[in-house]
Amino acid sequence: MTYTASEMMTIAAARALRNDDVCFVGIGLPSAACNVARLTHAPGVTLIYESGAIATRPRVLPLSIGDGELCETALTTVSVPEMFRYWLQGGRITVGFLGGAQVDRYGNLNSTVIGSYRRPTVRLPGAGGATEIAASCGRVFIVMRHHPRAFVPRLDFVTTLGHGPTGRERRALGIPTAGPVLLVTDLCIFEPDPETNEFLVAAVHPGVTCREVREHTGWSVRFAAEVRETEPPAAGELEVLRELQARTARAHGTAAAE
Amino acid sequence: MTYTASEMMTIAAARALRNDDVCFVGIGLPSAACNVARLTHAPGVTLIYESGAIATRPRVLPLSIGDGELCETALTTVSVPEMFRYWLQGGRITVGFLGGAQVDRYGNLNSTVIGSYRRPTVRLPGAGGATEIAASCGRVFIVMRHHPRAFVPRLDFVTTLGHGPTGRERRALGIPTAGPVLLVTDLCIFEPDPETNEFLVAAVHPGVTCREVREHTGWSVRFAAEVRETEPPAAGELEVLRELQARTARAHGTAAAE
Amino acid sequence: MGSFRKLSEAIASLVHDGDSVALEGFTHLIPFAAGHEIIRQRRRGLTLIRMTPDLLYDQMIGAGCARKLVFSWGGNPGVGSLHRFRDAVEKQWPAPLELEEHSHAAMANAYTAGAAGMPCAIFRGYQGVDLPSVNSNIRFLACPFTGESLASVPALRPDVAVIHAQKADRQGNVLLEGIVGVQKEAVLAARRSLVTVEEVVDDFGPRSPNAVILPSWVLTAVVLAPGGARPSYAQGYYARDNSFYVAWDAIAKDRAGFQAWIDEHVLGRAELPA
Amino acid sequence: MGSFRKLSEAIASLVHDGDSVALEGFTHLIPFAAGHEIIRQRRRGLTLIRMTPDLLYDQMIGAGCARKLVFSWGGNPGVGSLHRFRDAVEKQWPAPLELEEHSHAAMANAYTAGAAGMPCAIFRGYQGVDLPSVNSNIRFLACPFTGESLASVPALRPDVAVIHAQKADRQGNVLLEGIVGVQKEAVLAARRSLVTVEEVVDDFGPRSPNAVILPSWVLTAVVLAPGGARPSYAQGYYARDNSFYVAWDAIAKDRAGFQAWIDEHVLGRAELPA
Repeated sequence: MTYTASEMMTIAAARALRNDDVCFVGIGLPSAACNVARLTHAPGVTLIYESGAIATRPRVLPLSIGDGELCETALTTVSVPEMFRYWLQGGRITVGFLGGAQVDRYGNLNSTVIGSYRRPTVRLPGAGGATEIAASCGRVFIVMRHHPRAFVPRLDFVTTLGHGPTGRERRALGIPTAGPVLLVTDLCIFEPDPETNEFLVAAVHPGVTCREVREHTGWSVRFAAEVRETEPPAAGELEVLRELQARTARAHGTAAAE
Repeated sequence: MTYTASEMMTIAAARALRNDDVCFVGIGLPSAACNVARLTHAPGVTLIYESGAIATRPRVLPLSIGDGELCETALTTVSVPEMFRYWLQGGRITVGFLGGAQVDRYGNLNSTVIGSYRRPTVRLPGAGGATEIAASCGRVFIVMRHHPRAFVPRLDFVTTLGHGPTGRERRALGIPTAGPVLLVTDLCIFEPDPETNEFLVAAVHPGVTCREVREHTGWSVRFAAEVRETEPPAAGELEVLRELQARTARAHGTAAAE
Repeated sequence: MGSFRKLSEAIASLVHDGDSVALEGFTHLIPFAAGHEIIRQRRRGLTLIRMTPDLLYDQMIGAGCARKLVFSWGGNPGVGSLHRFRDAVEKQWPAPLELEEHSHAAMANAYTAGAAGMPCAIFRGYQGVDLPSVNSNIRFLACPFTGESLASVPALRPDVAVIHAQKADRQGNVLLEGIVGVQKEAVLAARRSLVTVEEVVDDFGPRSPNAVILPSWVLTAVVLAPGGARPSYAQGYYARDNSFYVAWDAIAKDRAGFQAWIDEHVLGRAELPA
Repeated sequence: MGSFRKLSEAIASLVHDGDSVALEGFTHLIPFAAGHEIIRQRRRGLTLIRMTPDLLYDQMIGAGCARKLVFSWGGNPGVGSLHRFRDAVEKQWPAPLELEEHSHAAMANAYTAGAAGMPCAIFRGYQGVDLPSVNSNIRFLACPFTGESLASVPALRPDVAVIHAQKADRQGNVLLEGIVGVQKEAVLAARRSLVTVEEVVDDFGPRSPNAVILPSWVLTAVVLAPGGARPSYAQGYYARDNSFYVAWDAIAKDRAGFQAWIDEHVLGRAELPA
């Protein structure tokens, strides 16, 4: 079965979820990945959206983090302050999915501005829940399209702390959670070096060369001692993802999360 | 119509409530007074119990502040943390009713211990909601049976701040609410001197002498320039109170709040 | 005591030039009808407060109502940029827009503190990031028991909170349910409040004893405004118009297109009939 | 993940000598059955935490389970004293009882802080009163924005929280409603938690989208214990046995009467049949 790079990325992210994970789900690709996981190998995974929906089981992918579908299929829905206080800060979420406009080699993220804060070239949406998701979730998965303008040696603005500008700041601050443990792109999978916390390429997707990865990364990318090839999407995985997107398209008139 | 000193006390307290008051109601006499007010001159009064019941309209007096009757007849019921944070501390309550084992001339209250804190002669229940009720409600009504051991020159323990040990501390602390503006007993009604905040006898109940008030007060009690006689309970007031208590007795097998 | 009014009268008496205004709603129950009336009444110099300024604030900013924005995420959910917000920040059109920028956790805690009558909130956050260096309303203090450094932000106390809800009863009590966001906190934190509702019922009838209800005496005004949350949604009444959210991207992309849309769909219309 | 167990097994595995234990319930849904099982298993040296220690804690203190009490109001609601609590404090019988005493507002905030993973809570309270002079867990700090002095207490983080609720579903999720007190906060603040329920249903069915539900994965154990809140009550199941609260005054007044009651009604009985 043929598949797109986007499908590979979504499925690779989905696979990283465990059956007993409790995920804080963002919109778009993370939402697709989490729901694919739930509909394949991890039926017990608990999905939580920052709008307050707890243990939700949407039949289609939401366009926003607060679509009615989320509340209708949730175990219960709490207020937003309760979500951030009792559930996120309370340490009950095992995985947070994040993305951004820029990521660096230590998993720090920028979703605030391109250029200077006071005079930005591009004003981005801002932090949203990301700052505290990165601090409070047990581990953080980053999912982003691979592009040299997004994979940068130095962020224009640190919206969200990964392992810190030199890879050591998170630990020094005494933050007890693991931080970014995975970075999935449409080309490859990064995992942090256990010593330095630098993201190393751990696996490349089928048909992708190390050179392509290098060319798409704005920093001088390093590879793990043994680089695996990502297992290609199984027919079952692709089917589940495509059916989810087709249901979503019928419901919204848009794919919502390719 | 004849009436008891307790009935006079309850009805005098009930009269102090206004139709637009929002009352934080304690158990026993305050509960009776608030519900009499609601069933007579103040049908619009809003009753709030610290258990979380908002705008409740119990048909019988609750034995505890958390009886099912309160929740069943409430507009809604919130959690106890929400009650203390958003509703009490949030400044939405106009009147708090308090009592205690000891009161002094400035309306400070003790409901913690008789004797020393570490080696008490009598261990009382403690603060409960009183400390913050006294600080956060617009004004405080104190209702207590008149007895020299309860109306003392100096408290064994300050559980709840009235106007402070010398009548000036509340103001000095910058607490913006009025504090105790009324002290109703089975003998008389006290109101604070606007200058010194000392409780002066403003009215004596019918048939009570100033000498009796003096003998029942542990401090050298002072009287207002003109001491009124309390209007005796009207037939309608007595009827409402007695019907409420009869309904309560039938429901609980006890008067709950005479 | 919340009293029933016409929308135009309620906005005229509650929202003044220069006020700080929170029109809240977390994707669900966004008070579009009330926001459009603010645009029609040409309020100026507002400080707009909201966790997720979306299309409504994009419209209000583009229409020139705002002087300042207090926010934590300014995008079109699931779609992309808010072009009017970006134009104001990047090019000062139609006017410069001062920003006070937070994270969601900070805003949620700040509303909670406002509702609870506190001067500030504390939480665990803002560690190792750049927002504290561009926002002097983010400070740190030490836990008096453990010494841990905790983030603190001032309580939000808007002059006016505006929300949309499902139902009011004849007494002016208001019930909302579903994704309730920070609306209760915004109303309780504000000096004045306005709630638009889908319908007015005699009585809420059988319901959860713990239903989210705002008593009439914490509200300033209640307005019947069926459909008042469109193109967002009201659970139990109508669904989110996702296609409009997608279409907004093109409408708002350039100034002329935006102006034409506002002229036709907001300024050229009277308030929704009650 | 909460799993269904027998009450005796759940208490045996969750509650150990010396633990800090919060059996919460604000008049409603007090977990008497679970507390009685703790007495039967003769736990010792417990730190009992509760806003309103009422009859259940009077029984546990009189039975010798407690070393310390963290509380804010220790009376028999609407009746008077808790004689076993008083005997322990006034005469050290059956053992001395260390007190950590707070106001309701402080306890409620401390549970909230525990649920929210914070080291402490801040609130406006304890001004001009004597409790801070006898409790070193009450401190004051300055608001970093206004300088106002605010009260602070450490978060409550019990080793075990025990509550009673109306329903569990087959997955072990728990629903409670009515006067919900601080039970949700107590469970979320605790390291381990035990919930006894009136009934187990296949599915909660139609309900408020904002119902108070604790998901199975925040609970350690769920136990079917119909009537497990008696003589307190379970809204929708049975009413408060007010006459027992009144009768308790005489039962607990002297040590012998209390002992006889505990022997007959607690120690002499097996757990409620499930």
